[in-house]
Amino acid sequence: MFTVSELTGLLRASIEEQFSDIWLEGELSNLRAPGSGHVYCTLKDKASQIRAVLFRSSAVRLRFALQEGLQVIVRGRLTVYEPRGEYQIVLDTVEPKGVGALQLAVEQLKTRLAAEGVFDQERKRPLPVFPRTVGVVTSLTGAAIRDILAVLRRRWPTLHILIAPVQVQGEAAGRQIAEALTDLNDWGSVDVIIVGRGGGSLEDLWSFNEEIVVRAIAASRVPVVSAVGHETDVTLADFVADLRAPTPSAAAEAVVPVLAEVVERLRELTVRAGQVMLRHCAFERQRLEGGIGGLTDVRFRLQESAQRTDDLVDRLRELIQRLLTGGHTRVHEAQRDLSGLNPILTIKQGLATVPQFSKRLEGQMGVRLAQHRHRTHAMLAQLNTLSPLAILGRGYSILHTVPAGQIVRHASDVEVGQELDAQLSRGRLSCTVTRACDNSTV
Amino acid sequence: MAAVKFEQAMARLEAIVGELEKNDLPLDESLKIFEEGIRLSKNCLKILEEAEHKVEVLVQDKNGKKRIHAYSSGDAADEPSS
Amino acid sequence: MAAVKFEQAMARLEAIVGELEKNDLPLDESLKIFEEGIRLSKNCLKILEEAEHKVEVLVQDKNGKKRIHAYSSGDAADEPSS
Amino acid sequence: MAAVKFEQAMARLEAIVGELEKNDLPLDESLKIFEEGIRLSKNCLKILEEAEHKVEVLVQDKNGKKRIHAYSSGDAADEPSS
Amino acid sequence: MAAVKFEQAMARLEAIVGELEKNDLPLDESLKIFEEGIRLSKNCLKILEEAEHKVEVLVQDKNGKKRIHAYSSGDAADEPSS
Amino acid sequence: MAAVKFEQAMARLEAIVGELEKNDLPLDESLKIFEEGIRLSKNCLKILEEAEHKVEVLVQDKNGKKRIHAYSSGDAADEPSS
Amino acid sequence: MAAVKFEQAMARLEAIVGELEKNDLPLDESLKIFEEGIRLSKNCLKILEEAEHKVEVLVQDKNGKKRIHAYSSGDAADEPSS
Repeated sequence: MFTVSELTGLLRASIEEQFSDIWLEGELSNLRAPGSGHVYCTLKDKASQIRAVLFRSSAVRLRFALQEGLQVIVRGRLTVYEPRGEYQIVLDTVEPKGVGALQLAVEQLKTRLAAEGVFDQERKRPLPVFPRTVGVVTSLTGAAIRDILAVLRRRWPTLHILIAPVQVQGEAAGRQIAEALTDLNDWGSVDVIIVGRGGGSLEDLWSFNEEIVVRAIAASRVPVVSAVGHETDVTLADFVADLRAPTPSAAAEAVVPVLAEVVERLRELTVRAGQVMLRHCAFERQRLEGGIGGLTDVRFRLQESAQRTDDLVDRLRELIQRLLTGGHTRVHEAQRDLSGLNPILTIKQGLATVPQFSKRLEGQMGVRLAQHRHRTHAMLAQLNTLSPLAILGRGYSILHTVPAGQIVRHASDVEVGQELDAQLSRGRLSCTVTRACDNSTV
Repeated sequence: MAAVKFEQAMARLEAIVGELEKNDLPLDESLKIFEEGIRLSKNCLKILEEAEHKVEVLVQDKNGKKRIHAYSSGDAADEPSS
Repeated sequence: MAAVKFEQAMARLEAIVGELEKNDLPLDESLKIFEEGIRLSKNCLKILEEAEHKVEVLVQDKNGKKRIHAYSSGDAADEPSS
Repeated sequence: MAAVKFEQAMARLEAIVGELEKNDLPLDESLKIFEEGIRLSKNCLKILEEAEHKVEVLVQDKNGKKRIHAYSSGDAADEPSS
Repeated sequence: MAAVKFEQAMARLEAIVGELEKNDLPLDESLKIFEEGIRLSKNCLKILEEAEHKVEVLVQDKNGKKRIHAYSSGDAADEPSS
Repeated sequence: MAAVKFEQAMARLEAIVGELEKNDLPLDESLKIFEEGIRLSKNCLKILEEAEHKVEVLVQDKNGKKRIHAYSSGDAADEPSS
Repeated sequence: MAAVKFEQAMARLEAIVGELEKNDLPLDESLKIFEEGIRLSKNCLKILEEAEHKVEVLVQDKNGKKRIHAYSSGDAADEPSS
């Protein structure tokens, strides 16, 4: 017969001897972490469960946090907690099942920080386009620094580079990186920081998954470019950084443009601006010249107007000339008609006719006078043949008294002394009566 | 005398010639009308001469005559028309 | 005398010539109308001459004449116009 | 004389020609209107000449003429502009 | 004189030409409007000359001219720019 | 003068040219706006020349150009690093 | 700070060139921003010229004080060891 204590002591010795180092797989539950720092929990599977305790000294070595329901593979020894007579496994190491502990730790940290919003896209700041000073947080001995320097130098030969040298692996690495980030921030003139190292195992890259580093990057006022490992390696630093570069060289390329290109761009912009301005001026000048050309068309208009005026004057002159010529023609026609109707013809006719009339007058008058003269002479001749004085030719004479002229027929008709006139055949005689014989017969 | 009409004188003269031809007048009568006839005929001649003279004077009026000749020569057409 | 119308004068002159040619006028009458005829012919001539002269003067007016000839020959355009 | 309207004068002149052509006017009348016609034709010519002279003076005004020629020869642009 | 609007003067001048072309005005009227027309045409030409002179002066303004001509001949680029 | 906005001046100048080309303004109006146009065009030319000069001066700045060339010639790597 | 200024300057310059190339600014505006652009490009060049290539290392001395010294490839020793 044992006492409880004896039996319990025996069981404990037996269990501890038999199960001094065992591996056990199970699901964590009933996690309790009281103030002592020891962690108490239960490991269970579908049918059974076992109490487990992780003493503080072991607990602090855990890289990941213990969680309810986590499938774990543990190593430890069985013992019996005598006061309660319960057996339990005292855990030495706890590993998550399926993934490595580190990986889980990273996942857990990532989840936690993500919940805090540390990785939020909105927190990310744009990189300066033209940094003057680039801070580099990396190891001076790695290939990373050489790559970074070479790329930066090539791209931007006048760049100021400030290196904050750190260990990039090992216990101290995380803290150094965090401090370096703070230092570069505090330095003041740094425009962008590259933080990184060359590639390696998860373990090698561990410091870039450390919370202190992630938080330092998140807290950096200067934009941070992460360049950890190679393209496939992703750390929390990469998640929190403002830009994740796949390699240090890529980071260097990401933080500075190529100076020659910038200078070229400047030159190009200047040239383009100048060209645009010159084109603008040329365009305006052409426009202006067009305007000036359009303006000087006024001269053509003036010339046209002058020509029009001249044409009108020519027409005026033609018209007045035609009018005057027409007047002349009319006057000349009238004059020609007039000269055809000159009364001179009538006058000439008259001048010809009148002398004919006067000639006829004269002729008739001459004839008439000649007739009369002829008649008169004929009468005179006839008279002469009948002249009583014809007898005188035969010797008779006729005595006439003087002055009475009485023919003396009788001697008694006269007295002696009386003068008588004797009419002879030719001539006359004056006689004086000397005697008178009154003798009637001879 | 010119007042004696030529035709009357001529008629008287013819009458005188008739009287004389009848030859039955006494000499003195004959002589008388013969003388009258002579006188008349002279008067007639005188009238005629005066008439001729007058005609001559009228016709020979210098201006008139000259022109009459100039124009009557029938060359009016050769004259300048104006 | 120029007051005597030319046409009337000419008609009278022609009548006178006719009268004279009819030969039945006494001498003094003949003489009288002859004288009238001569006078008329002179008047007519005078009228005609005056008319002729007038026409001549009108037509021969130096400027006038020159122009009438110049223009009637159809070359007015070649003349200096003033 | 220039106060006589050309057209009135011409109308009268042509009426005179018509009158004369009818040829039934007595000589003195003919002469009178012929004279008037001649005078009218001279007046008309005078009016026309005065008109021509005026036209000439107006058109040949030195400045005016020169300019008209200068412009009408189409080389205005070569002219000095003042 | 330049106060007479060119267009009014030209319109009147054309109206005058039209009037003369209708050819139904008496000579003195024609002459009167011809004179007016000639006067108008001289005024018009004067206005045009003044305008041309102004244009020339404006365009030939020393600095201005050189440039305007230089540019309008298309070799602006060879000019010194200031 | 440069205070006049170039575009406003150009717009006005073009409006003037348009007006002138429509050719329905009275001569004096045309002349007036022509004068304005010439003045505007001179102003515009002045502005434009000043602008061109400025652009030229700015673009041809010697120092700037030299350095730009030094960097842009792509041999930055050969430069001494300090 | 200078980096920000440079970047702003470049951005502004790009914007200016873009503005200028849109070609819808009035001349004076264009000129103004062109001038600004040229000034910016010169400033940028000046900034670029003034920059010097420097590689430095930030270290903490024994007393915990931060200091910098020029980088040389043998600086690995300065790396904090713990």
